[in-house]
Amino acid sequence: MNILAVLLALPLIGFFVVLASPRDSKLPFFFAIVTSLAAFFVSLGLIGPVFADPAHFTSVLNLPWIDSTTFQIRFHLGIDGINVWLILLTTLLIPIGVWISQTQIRERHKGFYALLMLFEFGLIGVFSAVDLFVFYVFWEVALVPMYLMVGSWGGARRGYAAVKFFVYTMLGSVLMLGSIIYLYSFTGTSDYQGILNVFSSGRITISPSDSVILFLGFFAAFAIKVPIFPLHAWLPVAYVEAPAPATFLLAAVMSKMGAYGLLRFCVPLFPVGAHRCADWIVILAIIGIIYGALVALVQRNIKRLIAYSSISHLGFIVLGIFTFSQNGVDGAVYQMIAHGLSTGALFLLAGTMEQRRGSTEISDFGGIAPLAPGLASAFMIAMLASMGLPTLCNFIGEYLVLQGAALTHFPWAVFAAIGVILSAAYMLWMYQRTFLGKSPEPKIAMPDLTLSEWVPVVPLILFMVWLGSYTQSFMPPITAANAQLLEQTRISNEYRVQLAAPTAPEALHAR
Amino acid sequence: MNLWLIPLFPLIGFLLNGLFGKRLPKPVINLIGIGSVALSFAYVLFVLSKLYPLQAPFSEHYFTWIKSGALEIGFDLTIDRLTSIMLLVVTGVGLLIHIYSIGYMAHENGYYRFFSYMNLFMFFMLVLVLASNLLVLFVGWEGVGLCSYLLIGFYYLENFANDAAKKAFVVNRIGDFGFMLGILLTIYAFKSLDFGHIAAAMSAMPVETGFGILTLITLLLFVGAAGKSAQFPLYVWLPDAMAGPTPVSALIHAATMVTAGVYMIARLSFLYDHAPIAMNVVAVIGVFTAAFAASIGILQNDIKKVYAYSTVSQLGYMFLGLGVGAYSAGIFHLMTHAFFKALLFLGAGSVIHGLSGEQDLRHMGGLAKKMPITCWTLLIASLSISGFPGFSGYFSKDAILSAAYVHTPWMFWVGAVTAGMTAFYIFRAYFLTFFGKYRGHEHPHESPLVMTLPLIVLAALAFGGGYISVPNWLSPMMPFAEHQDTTAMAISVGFGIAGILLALFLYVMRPALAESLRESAGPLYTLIYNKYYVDEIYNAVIVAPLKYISRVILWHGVDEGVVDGGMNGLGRLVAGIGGLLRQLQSGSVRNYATWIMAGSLLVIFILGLAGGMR
Amino acid sequence: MHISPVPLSWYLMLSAVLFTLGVAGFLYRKSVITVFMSIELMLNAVNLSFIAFSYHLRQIDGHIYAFFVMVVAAAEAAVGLAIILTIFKNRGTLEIDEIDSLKL
Amino acid sequence: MLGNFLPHGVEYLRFLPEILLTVFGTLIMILEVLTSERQKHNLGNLALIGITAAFIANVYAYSNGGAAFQNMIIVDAYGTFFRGLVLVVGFLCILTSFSYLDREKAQSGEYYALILFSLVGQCVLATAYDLIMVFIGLEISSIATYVLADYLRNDRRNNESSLKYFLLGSFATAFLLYGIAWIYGLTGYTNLQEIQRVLSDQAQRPSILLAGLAAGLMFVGFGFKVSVAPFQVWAPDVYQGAAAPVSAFMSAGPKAAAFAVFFRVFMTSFGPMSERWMPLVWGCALLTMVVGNFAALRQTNIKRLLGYSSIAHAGYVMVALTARSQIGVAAAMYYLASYALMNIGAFAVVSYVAGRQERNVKIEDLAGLGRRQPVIAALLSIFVFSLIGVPLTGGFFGKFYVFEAALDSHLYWLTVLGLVNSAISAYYYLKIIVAAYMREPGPATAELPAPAPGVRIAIWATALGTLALGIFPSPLITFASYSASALR
Amino acid sequence: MDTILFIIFSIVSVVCAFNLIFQKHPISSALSLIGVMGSLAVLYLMLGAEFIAVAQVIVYAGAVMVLFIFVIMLLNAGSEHGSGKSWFAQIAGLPLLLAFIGVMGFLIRGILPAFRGVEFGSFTRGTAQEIGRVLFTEYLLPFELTSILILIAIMGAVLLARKEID
Repeated sequence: MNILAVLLALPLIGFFVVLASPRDSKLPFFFAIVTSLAAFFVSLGLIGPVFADPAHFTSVLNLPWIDSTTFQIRFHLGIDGINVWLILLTTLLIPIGVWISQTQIRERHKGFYALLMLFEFGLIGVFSAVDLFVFYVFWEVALVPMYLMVGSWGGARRGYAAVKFFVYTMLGSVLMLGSIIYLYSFTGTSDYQGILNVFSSGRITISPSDSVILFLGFFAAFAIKVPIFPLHAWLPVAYVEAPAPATFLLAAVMSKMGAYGLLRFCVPLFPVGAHRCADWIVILAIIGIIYGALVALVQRNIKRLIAYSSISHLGFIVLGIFTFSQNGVDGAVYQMIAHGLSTGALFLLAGTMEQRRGSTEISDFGGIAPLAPGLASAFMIAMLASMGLPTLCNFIGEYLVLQGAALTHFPWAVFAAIGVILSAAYMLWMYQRTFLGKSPEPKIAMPDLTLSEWVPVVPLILFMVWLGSYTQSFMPPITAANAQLLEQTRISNEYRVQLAAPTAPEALHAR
Repeated sequence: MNLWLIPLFPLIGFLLNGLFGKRLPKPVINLIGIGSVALSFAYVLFVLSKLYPLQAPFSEHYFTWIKSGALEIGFDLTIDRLTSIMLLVVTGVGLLIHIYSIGYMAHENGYYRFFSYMNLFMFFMLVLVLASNLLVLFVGWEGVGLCSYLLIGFYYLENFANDAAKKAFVVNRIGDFGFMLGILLTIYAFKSLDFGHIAAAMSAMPVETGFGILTLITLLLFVGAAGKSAQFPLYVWLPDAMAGPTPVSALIHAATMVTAGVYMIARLSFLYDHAPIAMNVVAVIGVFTAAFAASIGILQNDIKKVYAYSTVSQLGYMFLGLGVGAYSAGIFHLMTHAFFKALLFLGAGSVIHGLSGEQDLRHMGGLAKKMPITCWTLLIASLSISGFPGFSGYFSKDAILSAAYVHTPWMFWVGAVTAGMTAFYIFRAYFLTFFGKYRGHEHPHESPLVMTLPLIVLAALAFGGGYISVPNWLSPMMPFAEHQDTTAMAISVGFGIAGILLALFLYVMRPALAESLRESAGPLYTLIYNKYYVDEIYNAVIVAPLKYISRVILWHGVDEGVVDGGMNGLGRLVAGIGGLLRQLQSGSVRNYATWIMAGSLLVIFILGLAGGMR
Repeated sequence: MHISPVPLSWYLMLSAVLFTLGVAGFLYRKSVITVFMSIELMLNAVNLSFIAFSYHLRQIDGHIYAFFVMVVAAAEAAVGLAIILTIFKNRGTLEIDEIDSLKL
Repeated sequence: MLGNFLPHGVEYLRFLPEILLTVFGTLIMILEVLTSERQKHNLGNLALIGITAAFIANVYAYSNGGAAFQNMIIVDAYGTFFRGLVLVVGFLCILTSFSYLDREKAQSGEYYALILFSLVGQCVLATAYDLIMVFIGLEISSIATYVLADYLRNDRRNNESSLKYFLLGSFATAFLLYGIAWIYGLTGYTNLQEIQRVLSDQAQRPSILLAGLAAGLMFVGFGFKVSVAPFQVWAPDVYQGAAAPVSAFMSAGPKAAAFAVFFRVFMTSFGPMSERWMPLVWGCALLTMVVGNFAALRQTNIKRLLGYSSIAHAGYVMVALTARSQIGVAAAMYYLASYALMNIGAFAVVSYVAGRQERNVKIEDLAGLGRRQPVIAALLSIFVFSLIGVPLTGGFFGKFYVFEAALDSHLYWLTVLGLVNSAISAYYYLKIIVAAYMREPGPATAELPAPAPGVRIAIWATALGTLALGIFPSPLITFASYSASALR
Repeated sequence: MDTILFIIFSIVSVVCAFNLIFQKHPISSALSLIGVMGSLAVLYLMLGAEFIAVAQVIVYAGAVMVLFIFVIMLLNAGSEHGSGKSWFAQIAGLPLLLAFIGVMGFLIRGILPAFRGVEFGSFTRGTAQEIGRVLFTEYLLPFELTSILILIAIMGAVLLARKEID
C-alpha cells in the first residue's frame, strides 16, 4: 500500500466524514483532528525513503488517470528532498489549524473543518505532484477552500478580500495553465520528468524566446502566489480579513506554494528563461525585501504588519532560488519551512490576542506583558525567530540565502541584508507598543494563554529551536535534491561571483 | 575536555529560572542563578589548569551545524590563550556581579526574570568567546545583543527603558549588518569560517597594500565591532543603555559584552595584520571615539552616564591599541578595564542603592562618611582608570599609548590628552559624590555585605590586575614588541595627574569657579552638554525621514496608490468597458437588428470582399 | 419572333434590392406588425433568388425550397401573430420601441 | 422508377428517435384534452418516457448508422453525440419544469409536447446532411422555442422575450436562407458533401468571393442561433425574460444543436475554404468572449448574468472552431456537453430560488442560501466553479481541451486572451458564491421551501455529471474525438 | 418582351416595397406587400416556376396576408407614431443598407459570371407534376417534417391566442 496514497486519501476521507457528521456536535472536530493527526503520523513515514534517496522521487504514486486517444495524463506524485519537509509542514500545521479553530471559529464549525480537510488534500497534492496537469488541478483545489474560508468566516470586508484573493490567483494561474497546455501540445506529455526527458533527449528543443515566454507563464502564477513585489496587493487585505486559522495556514503553508513552484518547475523546466529573467526577478525580490520591511515599519495593525513582514521574508526565498547557487537554493527551501513556522506562530498568537481584544489594532494593546507573561514570551520567541536570530530557524535560511547571493553577486547580498536590520526595527517597535510600556486605560482584560492555547504553540517553538540549532536532521535531503536540480539546469555555480550567461547553442537544448 | 560544559551551566540556569522561577523562592533562584555561573567559573579554572600552558589552541568539534554543498560549518569550540583571559574575565567578573545583584535587585520584582536573563547572557557570552568559527561567534554575538536588549528593557513598564533597549538592538543590528556581510565575504575568500583555516590561509597570503578583498572584509567586520563595542558613529546606544539595572551596566555594558568587538578583532588579528588600511581606520576611529566620548563625559550629571561615556572612551583606547597593532595591549586594557569599570559601576550602583535610586551627581556629595567602603573602593577604581602609576589602568593604558607613540605620534598625543580628560571627569564624579556636603534628601546608608564584598574583591583586582602581564601571556599568539618608552609614559601620566588635580581644584577647593567657567564657556558648554546633538541629528537625518518615506510615500503612495490602486483601477477599467458593452443591450429590437445587420455586413465584407478578386 | 433575354443578374439584383428593402423595413418601421411584414418581404426576396438560380441550373430544387419557405413563412406567421396578440393583450401597444423593458 | 426512392427499413430506423419523439408529442397533445388538471404532470412523465425511448433509439440507430432518405440525414457518431446531448438536456429541463409549472399554476401537456417537438428539430439538426434539413430543423426547433418562451403568456417578460427572440430569429433566418440560396445557386447542390466536393474541385468551383458571400450569410444565421458576437444581442434579454426552465433549455439544447450543424456545415461544406473564414471566426471568438465576460461584470440579475455567460461560453466553443481541427471539434463537443450540464444545473437552482413569478432573480436574493439550504448551495457552488473553470469540474476540462486544440493549431494569442478572459469571468461568477455564502440570510431565502424531487434530482444529476466530466473525462474524450473524425 | 415585362414588374415590386416602408398605416403596408407578392408571382412565372407562382398567389397573398390583415383589424392597430428611441437604428441604418446593397451589387454585377439570359418558356419543369414528384421522392423527409412544423405552429397559435381558461 503506497504511503503517499494513504496520505492523500486521509484528508479526503476526513472531508466526507466531516460532511456526513451531524452539524451541532463535537463530532466534526473530532473527525477532523483525528484524520489530520493520522495524516501527520503517516507523513512521518515519508522521511525514511527520502533520506535513503533524496535526489529522486520516492514513494511514488503513478496511476493512469486520463487515458484516452487525445490525452494521456497520469496521476503522478512523488516525494523528494525538496518537497518532503513542505508536506510535513502541512501535515503538522493542519492539525494545529483544526485545533485552534475550535476556539477561533464561532459558527458553522462543520463546514470549516470540512474545508480544512479539503485544503490539506489540495496542499499535499500540490507539494507532491510530479505531473504538471495534476499540479495545476491541486493548485486550484487548494485555492477554493481557502477562498471559501476567507469569504465565509472572515472579517468585515471578507467578501472583498476573498474575491480579490481568488481573482488575483486566477489571473496568474490561467497563464500557467496556458504554459502547461503549450508544453503538453508541444512535448505530448505533461509529466515533469517526461518533459525533462524529452528536452534532455534533444529530440525537441525550445527556442530561448519560447523558454522565456513559458517561464513567464509559470512565473506569473507563482509570483502572484508568493507574492513578489508589485503583485502583492491581495495579500494584506486577505491576511487581515481572514479568520485566524485561515490566516495562519495562508501565511504558513499556502504562501509556500508559489515559492515551491518556482523552484520545482520554473527553474528546471526553463533554465534559459530563468536565466534571462533572473536579474529582474532578483531585483524585484530585493525591492520586496526592503519595501515590505519599510511598509511594515509603519503599520498600525498587528496582522497587517506581519503580513508585510512576510512579504519581506518571502523575498528572501525568491532571491535564494534565483541565485542558482547551492547555498541560495538550500537556504530558500529551508526558509520556506522556517518562515512557515515563525510567521505561522506569529499569526496564531495574533489570533489569540484578537480573540481576547476583539481587534488587532496596535493602539488597542500595550503593556500586556505583565498581564500575560506566557503570551508575551511566546510571542517574543516567534518574533525573534522571524527576526532571524541565530539558534532559531529563520537564521539558517536567511544566512544561506545571503551566502548564495553573496557568492553569486555580492551587491545583492548587501541590499538584501538591509532587510535584516529593518526586521529588527519593525518587530521590536511593534512588540514594544503591544506588550511593553504602561497598559492603556481603561485596563484591558488579557488573560494569559490557556492550556489548550499552549498546545499548538509549544510544538511550533520546539521546531523553531530544533531547525535553528541542529539543521543536520533536515538539511541533507534538501541539499542533495537541490544539487540534483541545479545539475539538471546545469547552473550550479558554487563559489562563482558572476552569473555565467547561458551559452546559446546548448541553451537551445534546454537540458 | 568537554568545553561545552562551560556555557552549558548558565544555559541550564536560564532554563530553570526562566521556566519555573516564577514559582521558586528567592534563595533557590539565587542558588540556581549564581551557582550556575560559579560552576562554569570553576570549570574554566579546571580546564585551564588541565590545559596549562596552552601553547597551541585546543579545539573540540561537536556536530556539523550547517552543511550546504561545499559550505560546511561545524559547531566547534576552541580554547587558547586569548580565550583563557576572556573566559576568566567573563566568568570571574560575571560571578562577582551576580553575587552583587542579590543585594541590588533584592527589592525588584521580576527577580527570577533578571537572573534567568543574566544566565542566558553568560551562556551566549561564553559561546561567543569559545567559538572557533565566525558563525558560531555570530551566534553568541547576536545572543548577547538579545540579552542586553532584554536587560536594558528590564523595567519594561518604563518607556524610556523600552526605547533604550530597542535603540540598542537596532543599532547593534546595523553593526551586525556589516558583520554578516563580512562573514559572507570571508566564505567567498576562504571557503571557510574556521579561524584555524583562515589563519593558515593568511600565512600564505601577502599583506594587502591596496584596498582589496581583505580590507573590505576587515572593514565590514569592524563595522560589526563598532556597533557592539559602541564606537563612533554607532556608540549612541550605550549611554542610553544605562536605563537597565546597574549590575547589567556593569556586566554587559562595561566589562564583557561591549568588549566583544575588541575580542573579535584581536581574534582575527592575523586577518587585520594583512589589511593595513583597515588597521588605520580602526586606530583612527578608536582614538577619535576615545577623545570624543571623554569630552562628553566631562559635563554629564548622571553618574552612570559619566561612566558610560568613559566606557565608550576606554573602548576607544582598546581599538587604538588594536589599530596600532598592539593587540595584546588592547586585550590587556580590556581586562583591566573590566575590573575597574565593573568596580566603578558597582560602586555607583551601591551609591544609587544607598540613595534609593538617586543618580544625579548634583544631588549627592559628602557620602564619604556615609558609605566608606564604597568610597575607598571607588577611589581605587578611579585612580586605576586615570592611569595613576602602580594601578592596573596605568600598565594597560600606557602599553597602548606607547605603542601608539611608536606607530603614529599624533594618535599618542590625542590619547594622552584624553587620558587627562578621563582623569578629570572621573574624579569630578568622584568628588561630587563623596566630597563637599550632601545635597540630596534621601538618607544614605552603606550597602549590605553581599554588595560590598564584590566591591572589595574587584578593588583588589583593579589595583593588582596590572601586574598580570597579559602581553607576555599572549605573545606566542600576537607578538608584542615590549618597548617601554619612558617619555611617552611620563607624558600620559602627567596628563592624568593634571586631570586629577584640576578636578580636585574645581570641585573640592573652589566649587564656585566651576560655575563661572561654565558661564564663560557658553555655546561650547551647551554643545558638549547636549552631547554634540548626535542623537538629534540621527533622528532628524535618518529615523524621521525613513518613517516619513515609509508611511507617506511607500505605504500610502506606492502600496495603496500604485500597487493596489493600480490593480483596482485596472479592474474598474475592465468593468467600465463592460458597462459600455452593456449599452449595446438597449433593449430595442430595432437596435439589435441594426447590430445584426452591421455584423452581417462585416462578415460579408471579410468573407466576400476582402482579398479582392481571387 | 426572337425574344431578347433578360440577364439573370437582373433578377438577382432585384432580389437583393427587395431583401435590402425588407431589412430597411425592419429597421425603420415602428409597428411590430409591419416589422413582421418586412421579414416576409425578405423571405420573398430570397424566394426570388431561389427561383432564379434554379432557372439557371435547370433544376427545380430551388422551387422546392421556395415552397418550403412559404410553408415555414405561413407557420411563422401563425405563431408570430399569436405572440403579437399576447403582447398587445398585456401592453395594449404595438409600438416596437415600447417593448424594451428587458435591457442592459 | 420510384423504386430507388422508396426508403428502406433501416432508414426509418436511423430516423427512429425523431419519430418516437413526434409520436409521444402527438400522444401528449391528444391526452392533454383528456387529463384533468392534477393529472397533467403525468404527461410530463410520459414525455420523460418518450425522451428515454428516443435516447435508446438513438443509441440503436447509431449501431447501424449511415445516410438516410436520399442523404437528407446521416447518422454518424457526431450526430448521435449531439442527438444524445439534446435529449439529455430535454430530460433535465422537463425534470426542473414540474415544480416550476406547478408554482406558476401553468401545468399543461402543450409544454411537454412543445419540448418534445423542439427536440425533434434539434435531433434533425444534429443529423442534418442537407441544407434543406438544416433549414427545416432549425425552424422546427425555433418555432417551438418561440412558443415556449411565451409559455406564461400573461407574464410581460415572457411576451417580450418571446417577441424579441421571434422577430430577430426570423430576421437572422432570412439571412441564413439567403446564404443557402446563394450556395445552391453557385454549386447547384444543397447536400453538404456535394457542396464540399464542388468547392474543393478546382475546375468547377465558383469564385471564392461569392462562396464567401454565401458562407457569410449562413454564418450570420448560425452565429445568431449560437449567440456569437456581434449577433449575440438577443441572448441576455431572451434568457432573462423567459421562464427559468425554458431559458435553461434554450441556452443548452437549441444552442448545442445549432453548434452541431454550424460545425458540420463549416467543417464539411466550407472546409475547403477554411483558410478564408478562419480569421473571421478568430475575431468573432475573441469578440464573443470579451463581450460576454465584460458585459456580465456589472450584472445583478442572475438569469441575465447566465445569459451573458452563455455568450462567453459560446466564445470558448468558437475558439475550438478556430482551431479547424478534429481535436478542435472534439473539444467543442466536450465543452458543449459540460456546459449544458452546469448551465442547466445553475438555472435549476435559480428557478428554485426565484420563487413565485420569479420575484427573486437578483444575485443578492441568494443571500444566505448557504445556511438555509446548505446542500443546494454546495451544488450551486459546484456549478459556479465549473463555469469559472476550476479543476475537477467539466468546465475546467472543457477549457483545457479547447485551448489545447487552439494551441495545437498555433493560436497563441487567442489562447492567452481566452484564458485571461476566463480569469476575469471569475469575478462575476464569484458574486454568486459571495451572495450565497458570505451574506447574512435575506428575505428571499428565508421562506424557501425544500426543493421538489424533480428539481432535486435534476440538480444532483447535473452536479454529479459535472464532477464526473471533470474527474473521469476519458470516456467522453474518446467518443468525442472519434465522432469528430466523422466531420471531414 | 421579357425585358419589358421584367422591368415593369420589378419596378412595381420595388415601388410597392418602398411603399411598404413609407406607409404609416399597417393596412396600407400590408396591401403594398401583397402588391410585391403579386408582381413576384409574375416574375416566377417568367422564370418557369408555374406551381410556385400559383402557390405564391394562393398561399402567400391569399392565406398569409389575409391572416395579417385579420390581425391588424382585430387589434385595430392605428398608424404608428415614431418615438425617439432606438436612435442607433435611425442613424446607422441607412448607411448600412446602402453599404449592403452596394456590396451585393458589386458581387452580382462584378464577380458573378454572366449566365445565360432568361427566356420565357425555355425552362418548363416547374409544373405541379414535377414538383409533386420530387417532393414525394427526394424531398420526402423534409416534406413530412413540415407537417410537424405546421403542427407546432397550430398548437402554439392556439396555446397563445386562446382565451383564458380561468
